Amino acid sequence: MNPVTEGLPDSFWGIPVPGPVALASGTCGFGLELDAMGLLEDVALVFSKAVTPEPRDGNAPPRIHDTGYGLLNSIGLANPGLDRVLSEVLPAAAGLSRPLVLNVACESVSSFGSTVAALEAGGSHAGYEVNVSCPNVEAGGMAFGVDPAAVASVTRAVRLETRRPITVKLTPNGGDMVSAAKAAEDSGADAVTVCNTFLGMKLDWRTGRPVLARGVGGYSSPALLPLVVARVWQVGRAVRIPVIASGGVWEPGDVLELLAAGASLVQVGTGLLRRPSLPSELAAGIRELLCGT
Amino acid sequence: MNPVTEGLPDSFWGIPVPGPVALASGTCGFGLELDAMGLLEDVALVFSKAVTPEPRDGNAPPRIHDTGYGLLNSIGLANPGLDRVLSEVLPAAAGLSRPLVLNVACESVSSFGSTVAALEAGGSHAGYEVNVSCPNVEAGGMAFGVDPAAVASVTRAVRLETRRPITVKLTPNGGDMVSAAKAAEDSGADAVTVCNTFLGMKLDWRTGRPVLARGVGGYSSPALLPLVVARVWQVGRAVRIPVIASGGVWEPGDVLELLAAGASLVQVGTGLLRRPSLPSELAAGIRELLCGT
Amino acid sequence: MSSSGPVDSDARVIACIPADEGIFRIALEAPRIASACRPGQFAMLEPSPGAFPVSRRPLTFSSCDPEAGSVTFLFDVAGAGTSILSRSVEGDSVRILGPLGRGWETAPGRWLMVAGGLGIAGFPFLLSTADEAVVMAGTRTGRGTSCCPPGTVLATEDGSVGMRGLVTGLLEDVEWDSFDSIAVCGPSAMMRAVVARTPPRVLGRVQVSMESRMGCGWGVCGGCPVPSSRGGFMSCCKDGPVFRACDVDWERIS
Amino acid sequence: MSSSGPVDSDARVIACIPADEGIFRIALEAPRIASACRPGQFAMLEPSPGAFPVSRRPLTFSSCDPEAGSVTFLFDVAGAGTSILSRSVEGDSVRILGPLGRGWETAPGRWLMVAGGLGIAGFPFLLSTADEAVVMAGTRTGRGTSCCPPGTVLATEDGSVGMRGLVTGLLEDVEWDSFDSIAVCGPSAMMRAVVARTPPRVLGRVQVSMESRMGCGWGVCGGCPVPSSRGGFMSCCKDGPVFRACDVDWERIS
Ligand SMILES: Cc1cc2nc3c(=O)[nH]c(=O)nc-3n(C[C@H](O)[C@H](O)[C@H](O)COP(=O)(O)OP(=O)(O)OC[C@H]3O[C@@H](n4cnc5c(N)ncnc54)[C@H](O)[C@@H]3O)c2cc1C
Ligand SMILES: Cc1cc2nc3c(=O)[nH]c(=O)nc-3n(C[C@H](O)[C@H](O)[C@H](O)COP(=O)(O)OP(=O)(O)OC[C@H]3O[C@@H](n4cnc5c(N)ncnc54)[C@H](O)[C@@H]3O)c2cc1C
Ligand SMILES: Cc1cc2nc3c(=O)[nH]c(=O)nc-3n(C[C@H](O)[C@H](O)[C@H](O)COP(=O)(O)O)c2cc1C
Ligand SMILES: Cc1cc2nc3c(=O)[nH]c(=O)nc-3n(C[C@H](O)[C@H](O)[C@H](O)COP(=O)(O)O)c2cc1C
Ligand code: FES
Ligand code: FES
Repeated sequence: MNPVTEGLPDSFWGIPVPGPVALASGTCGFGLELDAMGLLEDVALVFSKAVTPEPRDGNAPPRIHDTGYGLLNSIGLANPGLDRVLSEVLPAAAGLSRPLVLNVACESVSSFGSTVAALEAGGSHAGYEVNVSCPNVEAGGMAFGVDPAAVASVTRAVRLETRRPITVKLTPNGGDMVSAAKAAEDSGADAVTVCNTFLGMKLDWRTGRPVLARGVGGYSSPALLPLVVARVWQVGRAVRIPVIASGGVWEPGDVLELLAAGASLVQVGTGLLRRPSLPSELAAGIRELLCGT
Repeated sequence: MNPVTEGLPDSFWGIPVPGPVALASGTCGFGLELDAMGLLEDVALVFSKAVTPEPRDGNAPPRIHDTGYGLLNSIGLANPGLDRVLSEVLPAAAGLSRPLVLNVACESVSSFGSTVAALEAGGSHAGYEVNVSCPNVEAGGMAFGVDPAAVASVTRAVRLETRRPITVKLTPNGGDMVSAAKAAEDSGADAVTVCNTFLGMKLDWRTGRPVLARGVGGYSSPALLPLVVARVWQVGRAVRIPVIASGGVWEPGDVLELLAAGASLVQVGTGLLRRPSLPSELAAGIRELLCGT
Repeated sequence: MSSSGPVDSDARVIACIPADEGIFRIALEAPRIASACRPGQFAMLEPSPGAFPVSRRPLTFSSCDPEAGSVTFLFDVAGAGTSILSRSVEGDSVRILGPLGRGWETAPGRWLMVAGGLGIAGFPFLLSTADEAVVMAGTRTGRGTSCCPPGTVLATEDGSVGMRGLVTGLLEDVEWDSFDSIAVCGPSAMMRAVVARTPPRVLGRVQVSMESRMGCGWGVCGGCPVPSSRGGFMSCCKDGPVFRACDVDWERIS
Repeated sequence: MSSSGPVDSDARVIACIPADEGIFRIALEAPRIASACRPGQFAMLEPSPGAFPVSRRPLTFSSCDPEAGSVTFLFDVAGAGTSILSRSVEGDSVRILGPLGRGWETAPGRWLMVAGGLGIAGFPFLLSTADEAVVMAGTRTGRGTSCCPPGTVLATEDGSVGMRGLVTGLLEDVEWDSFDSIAVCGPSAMMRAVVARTPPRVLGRVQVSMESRMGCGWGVCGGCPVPSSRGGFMSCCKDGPVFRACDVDWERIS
């Protein structure tokens, strides 16, 4: 059975969606900019920039480097922090034309719990994306994601605080993603996001120094799509909860390939940074491709 | 200090080398084809196709797919096996104009030991590359590489059988590469190879089927260079033995970047498949780049 | 007319011609952008219809003709992206997102505009809105001089054109108080030097156009931090690229 | 002259012209290759001077002029690589590695050559070395007919040219024993069907040119297995692409 030619999903987590394309965390803010441009129409869900308990300035610049074949980023979860998200951002996002999923990143298990508990008061968001895979921070981030036991603890801590659906965003940078996905499923996750950026680095050989201030960064590129397809495929056969694909999507066929690999929803990140109109272009392209079958 | 502008290495493991470029395992056979074309001149070392205890037919076709941005392979360690390597290949390779390092892949720790013991009788090869990172086999391969304890056992087993230098070829597909590298170092390795192909997959969404017969494969691409640079950098700071970089090299600057990241030798694989003359082109390009500094 | 947020569209290349050694001027047909953009704002141009390079390149509007529906940019061939752009020919299509960011706070009165290198690119547009202005520009070798508006006071490091020395040398005789607004655009080190030389009493009139690598240009990636004098960072693409000089923490500018 | 291993070099494009709908003929200046290549051998062509696509594409020599130092290829635009190749123009440079592989075992006497689709591409070269030959070709719609050597007996699935039906239909009246050598080239399923229809007594005279994805083309990657009737695999690029039909395990050909 081929899920793709059988028809595209029209809902996710019980939420009606116009198609399978969602916006990846950290590449769309809280959706407000795109909504102002009228570009959320074809978007399934908006995954917010990571929210952390405290405000974070982020890493020292330079934080972005385009290697030509891909983007290295070292943002470091820059965000206004829980309080201002509650007082300023969520009220502003209340009128968003598509549902918002809050991406949450913390440095300890208990802080994951308390941050989500605080956000529960906040508004009408559709759910949470538990970020245990950020490659750009010293504490937390992918240090959790590489360890299935830590993934389980974090997932349970969040699960205890909310009845909204949660997805756990896994890391490709070590450990065993299939075990981590199963740990998330067993601990009450409603989906897993596969995956986050790949650890990468560029050095200037003339100086011997990294181009990003922090040295390593998270790397994304359309050339990484096969790595994401493999991981979605492997995780998809190991869990029964939906898989949200994240990584390498550039063209309509990429979305269909990830769906065929087992994804229920497909995020776009780096491609969106380049083309805010990408979700609409993908929606149109997908319609065209499927007409031809 | 920048190793690159200080001058390139002129020896490795005590072997004089014309430059830092070596040939990656599985992309140059045993060096005979290139030698016949007169193209080994600028090559530091030839890393052979994996040798396994028994002959292996390899995986079912298709085994190769060019995604456009990279190559997926699922060769499955096809090789004539230990006996014929000893009786036919090594004698033929005795006259090779550059030193040969034998890449060895086995399914158990003891078999690694006995295979190397048998090869010790074989010839004039310069050393071994212990392959614990093949993504294209069910048993052995990267199943060892993701587990530092298994890496240690395999390394010790090989170390016991030979005084020739050995490098352990690590996997980027799970586990913790830095711990694996330390395990190899502590168990007597003379270098580590960072790394092997990345697990990847391509599906045809129209049929829902993978394009490779085995489903997943090993993915290589010049767009993966930043992933390899990051891993060379991290491993290089954690071990004192030399790091042999393997992955993503296409242009002269790529070689210098990997040296700047901490590599002592740089393998070319997929780029070599495309251009058998790549090592000479890189050597010329490197000379040109360094003249300009 | 009121500006209504950036527009992402394919624009026809009207012309792309060398303006000086390694410098190109590209004119694009982009009516909606032309009628909305303000001096100091910028656009993100996609250097290739293929996938690579993966991100767009920010360029400041150099001039704008709302009637003709066209905008122009002046750019250095700095690397892969601008090199692809420079090979555009009439009739090609270039994807462009704009106008983006906050431009110069335009104000009546007399302007001093100080440029370093291709920081001059945006001044023709700003000049077109100014009552009266003095323009000063410094370059290393005189490359780019031909892109400066007529009457620009010049300095070159090699002395080939104008005064020998840095652009800050030109500022020594400036009657600061005669200017109502001061606009500075160029490499960070040059802007820091200019700001350092400005008498504190006029610092409030100084605006600077900051540069940063940009991942998106439309305010969502967090890739373009500019250190704020109040601590933390501002976003170059959304809070800037033009800032009041006193809002920038120059100590944290490398 | 003796063949001395493959040569990797940049070849000048003499011409690249459409030969039929979606089919191109490219002529390259490659003197060393032209003087060494044999019918049935192939070359690996690099579709782009950039990094992508990452591997070369195999094409069979369609003709060869050692005096002029040129070789030609006939190819279908099948995907990205051949599409890039098809946009080559006179004077471009294409990197080419060849000659590669084992060609047809040429022998005196009468040949039967059976092609499916663009399997016809290499037959002009083989014909030029044959004393006497009958050529048969089958296509789906007649596309490619204009690439067939004069006198080719044709079959089309839609009946637009020649006999309606598959090329195997043409074989029904063949006097098998009148041929000393039989060459078959086309899609695997077509070759299997032809081999299945060949009377066992002449099977030893049948050679087939196999297709496989190729990672390198020069024998080192293990990416081009052809199932052997003795078990295991042969390598398409080194042991082939031309094989004796009885050396191939047709049951394991998909
Ligand atoms: C708001 C803004 C407006 C700009 N306006 C103009 C303009 O009008 N004319 C013009 O010539 N240039 C302008 N620039 C700079 C221009 O964006 C860069 O030169 C361009 O992005 C380089 O791209 P590339 O692919 O050619 O070079 P790359 O290969 O990406 O880089 C070449 C060199 O430029 C540096 N660089 C890359 N991106 C930037 C960047 N965003 N800012 C500063 N340095 C960078 C790199 O470190 C490298 O040393 C502007 C930058 C900003 C942020
Ligand atoms: C020894 C040999 C000689 C050949 N000679 C000719 C020739 O003279 N003329 C000609 O038109 N074609 C020939 N081919 C086939 C040709 O190599 C492929 O059509 C070409 O590689 C496709 O490349 P692409 O990038 O355009 O298409 P891709 O995008 O790579 O693929 C398009 C389609 O072609 C299939 N394909 C890709 N590579 C191969 C391959 N190596 N063999 C079979 N199918 C493939 C893919 O599965 C896909 O369905 C030959 C193949 C071999 C092995
Ligand atoms: C600039 C940038 C910032 C990102 N910030 C976050 C973040 O805050 N939280 C998170 O979970 N992922 C973050 N990501 C990862 C993306 O959400 C996405 O998983 C990844 O980029 C792969 O998708 P892509 O290939 O489509 O970009 C970020 C990615 C980029 C490029
Ligand atoms: C076709 C192919 C076959 C390979 N076979 C082997 C192998 O037998 N043993 C091994 O250790 N690595 C093998 N590799 C991995 C390469 O040696 C190399 O580590 C990897 O391809 C990354 O380098 P590259 O990006 O330059 O190709 C193979 C790679 C390819 C592409
Ligand atoms: S460039 Fe993305 S936020 Fe400014
Ligand atoms: S294509 Fe590489 S061995 Fe045949």
